[in-house]
Amino acid sequence: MSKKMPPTPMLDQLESGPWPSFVTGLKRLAEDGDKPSAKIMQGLLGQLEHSYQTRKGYWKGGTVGVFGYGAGVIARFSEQAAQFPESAEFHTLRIMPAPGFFYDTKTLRQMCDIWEEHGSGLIALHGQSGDIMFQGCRTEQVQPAWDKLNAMGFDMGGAGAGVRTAASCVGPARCEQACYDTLAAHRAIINDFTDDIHRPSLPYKMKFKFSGCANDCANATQRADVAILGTWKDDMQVDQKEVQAKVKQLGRKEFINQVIRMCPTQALGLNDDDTLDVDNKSCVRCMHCINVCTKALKPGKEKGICVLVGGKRTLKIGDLMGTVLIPFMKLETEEDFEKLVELAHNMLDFFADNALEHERTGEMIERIGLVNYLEGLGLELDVNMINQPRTNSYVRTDGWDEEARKWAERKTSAAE
Amino acid sequence: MSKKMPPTPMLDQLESGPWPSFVTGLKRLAEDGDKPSAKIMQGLLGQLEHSYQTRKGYWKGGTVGVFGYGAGVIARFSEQAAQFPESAEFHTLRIMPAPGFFYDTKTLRQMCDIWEEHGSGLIALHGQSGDIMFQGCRTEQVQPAWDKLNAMGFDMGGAGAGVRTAASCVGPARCEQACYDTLAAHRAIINDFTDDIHRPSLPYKMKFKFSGCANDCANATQRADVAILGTWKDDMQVDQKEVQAKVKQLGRKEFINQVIRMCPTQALGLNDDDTLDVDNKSCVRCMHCINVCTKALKPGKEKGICVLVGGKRTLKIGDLMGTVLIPFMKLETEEDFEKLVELAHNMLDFFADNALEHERTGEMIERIGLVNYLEGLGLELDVNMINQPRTNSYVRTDGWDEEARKWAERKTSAAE
Amino acid sequence: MSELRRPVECGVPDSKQFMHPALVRNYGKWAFHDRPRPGVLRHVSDSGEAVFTVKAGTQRQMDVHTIRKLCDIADTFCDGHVRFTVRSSVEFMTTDESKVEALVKRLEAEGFPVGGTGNSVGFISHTQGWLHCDIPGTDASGVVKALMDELVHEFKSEEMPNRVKITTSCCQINCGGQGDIAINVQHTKPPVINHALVAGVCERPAVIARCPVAAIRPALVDGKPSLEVDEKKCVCCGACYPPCPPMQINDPIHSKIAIWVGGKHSSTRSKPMFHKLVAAGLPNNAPRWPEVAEVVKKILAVYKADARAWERMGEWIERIGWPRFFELTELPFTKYHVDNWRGGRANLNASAHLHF
Amino acid sequence: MSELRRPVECGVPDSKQFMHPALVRNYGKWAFHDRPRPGVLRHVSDSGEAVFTVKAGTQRQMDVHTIRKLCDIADTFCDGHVRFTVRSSVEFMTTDESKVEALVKRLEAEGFPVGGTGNSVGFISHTQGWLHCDIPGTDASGVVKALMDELVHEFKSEEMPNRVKITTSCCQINCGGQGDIAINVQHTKPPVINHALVAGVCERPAVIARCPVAAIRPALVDGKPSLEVDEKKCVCCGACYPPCPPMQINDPIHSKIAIWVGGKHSSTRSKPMFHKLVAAGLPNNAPRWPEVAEVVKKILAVYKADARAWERMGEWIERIGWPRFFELTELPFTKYHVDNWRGGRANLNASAHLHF
Repeated sequence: MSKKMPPTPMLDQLESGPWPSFVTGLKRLAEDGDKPSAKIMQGLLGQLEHSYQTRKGYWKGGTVGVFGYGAGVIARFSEQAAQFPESAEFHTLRIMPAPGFFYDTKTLRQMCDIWEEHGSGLIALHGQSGDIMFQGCRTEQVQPAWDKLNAMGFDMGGAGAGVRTAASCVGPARCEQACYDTLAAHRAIINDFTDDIHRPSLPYKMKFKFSGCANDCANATQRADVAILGTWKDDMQVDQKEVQAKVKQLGRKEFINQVIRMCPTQALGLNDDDTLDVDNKSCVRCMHCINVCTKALKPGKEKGICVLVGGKRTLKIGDLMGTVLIPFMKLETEEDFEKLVELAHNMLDFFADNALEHERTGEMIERIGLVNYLEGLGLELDVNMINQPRTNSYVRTDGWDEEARKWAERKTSAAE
Repeated sequence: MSKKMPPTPMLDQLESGPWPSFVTGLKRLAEDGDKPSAKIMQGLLGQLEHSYQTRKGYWKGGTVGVFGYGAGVIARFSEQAAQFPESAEFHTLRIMPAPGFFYDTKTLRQMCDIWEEHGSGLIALHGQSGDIMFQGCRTEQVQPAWDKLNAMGFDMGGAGAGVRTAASCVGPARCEQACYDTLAAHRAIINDFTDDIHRPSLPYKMKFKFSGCANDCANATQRADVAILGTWKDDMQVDQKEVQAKVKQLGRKEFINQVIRMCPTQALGLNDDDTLDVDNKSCVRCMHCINVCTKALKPGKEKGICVLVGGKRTLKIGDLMGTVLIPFMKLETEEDFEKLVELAHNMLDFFADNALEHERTGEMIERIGLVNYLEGLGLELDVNMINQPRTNSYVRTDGWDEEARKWAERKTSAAE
Repeated sequence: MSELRRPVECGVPDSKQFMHPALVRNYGKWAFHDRPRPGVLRHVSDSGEAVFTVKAGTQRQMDVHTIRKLCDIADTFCDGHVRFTVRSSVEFMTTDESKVEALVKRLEAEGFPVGGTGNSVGFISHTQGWLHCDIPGTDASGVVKALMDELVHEFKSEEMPNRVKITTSCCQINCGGQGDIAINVQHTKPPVINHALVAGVCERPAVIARCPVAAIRPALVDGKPSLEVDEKKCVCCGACYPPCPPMQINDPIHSKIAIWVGGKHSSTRSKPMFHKLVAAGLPNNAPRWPEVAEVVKKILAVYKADARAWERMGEWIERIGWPRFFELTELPFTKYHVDNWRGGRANLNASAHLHF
Repeated sequence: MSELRRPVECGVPDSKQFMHPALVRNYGKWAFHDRPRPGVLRHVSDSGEAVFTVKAGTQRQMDVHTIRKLCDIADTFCDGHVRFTVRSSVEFMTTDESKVEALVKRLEAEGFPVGGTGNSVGFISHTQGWLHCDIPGTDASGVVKALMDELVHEFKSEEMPNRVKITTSCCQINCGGQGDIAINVQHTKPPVINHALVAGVCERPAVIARCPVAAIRPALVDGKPSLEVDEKKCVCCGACYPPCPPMQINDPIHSKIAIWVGGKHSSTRSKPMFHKLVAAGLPNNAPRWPEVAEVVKKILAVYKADARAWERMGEWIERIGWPRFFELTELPFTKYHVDNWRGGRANLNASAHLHF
């Protein structure tokens, strides 16, 4: 063991136990002979132990970047630099992985080599936003590390008040429930927004996430300003033979308990011959019965996406879930994808023009009202956008006839 | 037909059709020869027709009362007195009926005679608050009419900023679902609050309503500041033979649809032998399955009441439903009833002391917070009071340990 | 003038003195109930005794002759006992099953429709309107009579998925409360102020305090203290009119009727629900309000055809979804339906639950 | 110094170049999936081809040696392909069923627990904490390692009623988002202000604007422009700390840990739910946070024992009711649980639905 290793009695307690220990990993890096990464890690371990002892963090932000970009490097300078000089600068490079977090080992090994040479050797797979986090880099090593990563075909992720790195579920790559190509949509949007990712100039951050169905494996509903979720418009697909097999497997009472009784809109009935009676008009595409009966049930064939807007975390007005902005659109042809990208740009432009400083999209909509937001985007009002109509009579309705006329016109033109 | 009858072409259109016509009734009174009530009604018909023609009301309030009371007479003076002098004064006496709106014909006939002599002969059975509305009285006839009604053993109802007349469901008089004696509770409370009914001096009105179960036939939940609803604490009563008969009657699939699937907390399962599997811990006493299976299912035996507080209509902050204040208390012994009456007095006193002018109890609680209201009443916090705990971290919790200690103490003393 | 009499502050009388003896006998001892036919209930007590109740609709605003007619019937069939329901129906009780048919016939013959039990459309609860109220936008009694004429079949039969409670309110105070269908006045223009009268009639600070959107402020008009309304803020609710009659909110043209659906007081199955706006801008068209009747009948027809057994109006819509409700009823969906009152975000669809 | 290189603004790469060929072959053509055993998924395509996925937990914050170890395994078993999940598990895919057992063994032998599929407790999503964040109240990586050591059996088996997503957040920004269980820092004292630094470091109007309860106002302290906090209003959320580091919110004693339950992003069955506060005041007890672990384990044990198949944490509690949740978990219920934030009335029980 190198004599440079700081004593870490508290951190050492995190080495035992069955779960892989990040402390063991940090220590292994710190013991890596004369590599530059080892020195950084010795300092880092010392400071982290100090944090554990004092229950305080000791990093402050700052501005570090790469040539040509205004974001993507998270600068960290130690407030304890005198005590732990080796890790006085411990910046992170956010690098966007391929949608769905797919890698080949050649790529991963190359990234490891780069980071051992230019950084601390510590990589998070992945950050909460969906970035590869190359953690622990001295200021002068940021540009050379970036040059090599960029040369591999990877680009920098978002930070600050710009578009952020996106995340998507595994999608059609390995899931029969995906109602659209989440990976393609992810790439189509992000690669059209690189300028807004790399040169942030928005009121605050903006996030896109992509999930193939209502199971929302990408956690888009609350964690993205723009959540793109798969759904379908026609009837769900039912294989009644497989339904009967499932009833047999679970037993009738349990099938009723686990499937019929748990449908949120009571859209399922069990026929006396153990086949399923589906009320597709009441079905809300929630995926529950499909999750339970993976062989018997499937989304319909007329697949597409819905778009939710406004999800965010606590600050400032409290956590928000996204709410429906586009109940359904197809996402198959090139034109469909162009339409989606255009919508995303319109949403970003309106946000850039109308949000207050440090206000997320959801907060802006809360402030100006959904109706004004729709008008700003030129989108039509749809009943699927609401949980229920207003319950309170405090509204001035003297434009009712005009609005009713508009609705009738829309219905007529839709019917034509 | 008397020549005094005003032309009523619009009102006349409300005489046809299968439903009993109030217009026909008004006209019959107006045609009653030389009775004083006939004159009043001729004027009233004229003014009402005028309202129909112009789509405007023409009454203004004022102050008319009886000796010794500060409320109970709703004064109405016509703004069209010159045109319709006979009904220039058209006051209403609010008289409280027996709980459950029970009458014998002797009582009703006597009331009719009094009102023909002193009023217009028009009686509403009943007003929205639950009063007998003796409508249409000249100022100088108010006291004599009241003297006779009071002599019959009836008392005046509430109006203005006081306790109002109560209402109750039919209760144990004719319903197997009543979990407490609604009529007795109604009488116990109202007859202890006569001073607050007759001499209003509160910030605004206060209403009590009594329903024997969650079906809430008295519409207490939203229509009363204090809603007293029946419930039970032990397991519901099940007659499995009758359950099987019901399954047979409806058919298995329909029984699942109408009973199992509609339970709001999925507390019901259907066993393979067509008996019912009740998860009483999940049951919320909603009455649905009992309503469907009146012979097979019944509330439990440990019956009592829950008290909801704060129901009200739109003005000022929007309609409110009452929320749980007392999740359960027995209401059987004299002591139980005394406890309820005492609670009602405490609620009234706190409201009188703390509400703003024209603020209902629900609005006051919204303003000061439920926790402060409970502290003011000396009531313990109970988990049944909430739908769910807070979802937002904006709260200062530095008194947590102290509050946790209080809860532990309560639990210990409850266990002892 | 003789000395005035002090009131006997007796409160409400004991109900048992007025009750049918069979109810007194079986008070609190009922075993179950069922409904032999629409309009008739049978309650059976633990002792096995059965009481039959025949229920009929009334006009609520009754002349003494009508009340005496009901008394005659009660004397003939029910030993002089009768009761009324919260919704102004009249109920006749007897232990003699053989009397039921004759009682039903007699009521129908006298013009009282027998019904209102089980899953029927009950009588419409209503307020005083032009007949007696000092602030009414319409005449509740008339609206209700006109509607019940159209809905009488649904009162007399039990063909609805669950009971339907309809309410009316003559102003936005919503005296009628929550209903499966609520027919309420909705003003669409700010109050017209008679500035000459305000100072004399209105307690100005109290009026300002009543406004839910803080749109009223003190003003000097023609040298007199008065009040003025910020018309951009005003939601035309009429809250200022009762405390200040010179702020006239009622208007023969601009006071419209709005229809709300899905309100529910009971905690049966779902928790209590507020009613939701579905139609507005309907004319206040006395004496028979045909436009209102048309919307109400359409909603009822769709509910009757589409809802499942035991679904109340609001529960049915929650299952089929609001998109389908507007589709089936052919009512327009507008920006006014989108809640923008405090906490209105809760009424947006924060999920991927979609109805197509 | 040489000229700086312009970045190649390439965005995200195409995933297919990195994918296992069987995934590329069957892209969008999957028929169904099942789970042969915990930690292993089988996806079958329309063509009948099956792909087996073996899933294992990682420490997320990985040293290059660990990553290379994973690469070695991928080279041996999966033709050099590997992917990660949103929750930092690693997934190895192969079409060769015979390799599955050996792959599982190898992963376990190398210290990567195989699991995280189906109704298991997944890896805890977390943030940077003391290791890298500039405002952390605790160390997410440490909390997560300590907890996963305790929960590893639940990761490796599928014994939960439904999947359990646990999240952590080192401050009240709630970076971890909603979770079935969320372990979040909850500050309990207002910020301690270093008035000498405020004017130099903080954009004062922006800081004032950040406060959710308008508790911050400008002040002159010792003749210097600074900010002061109305401590009666302050909810100790720490929103002012990131834009103004001299307003120190972190405190070794008074920055506590709170536990929230029942959050859910998915629209499966119920609509998405926010997590609800259940416990607070837990000490920030590095390095192993035993008090936090105890509460989390208790909640999980009760959920596991009491919930029905497919009920997520929040859905289970909605069925059994919050009274029973507090009873079963033996957690105290206090006034702090009662929502008093805007719109908090919606979290009161406005019904006669009661749980006993």
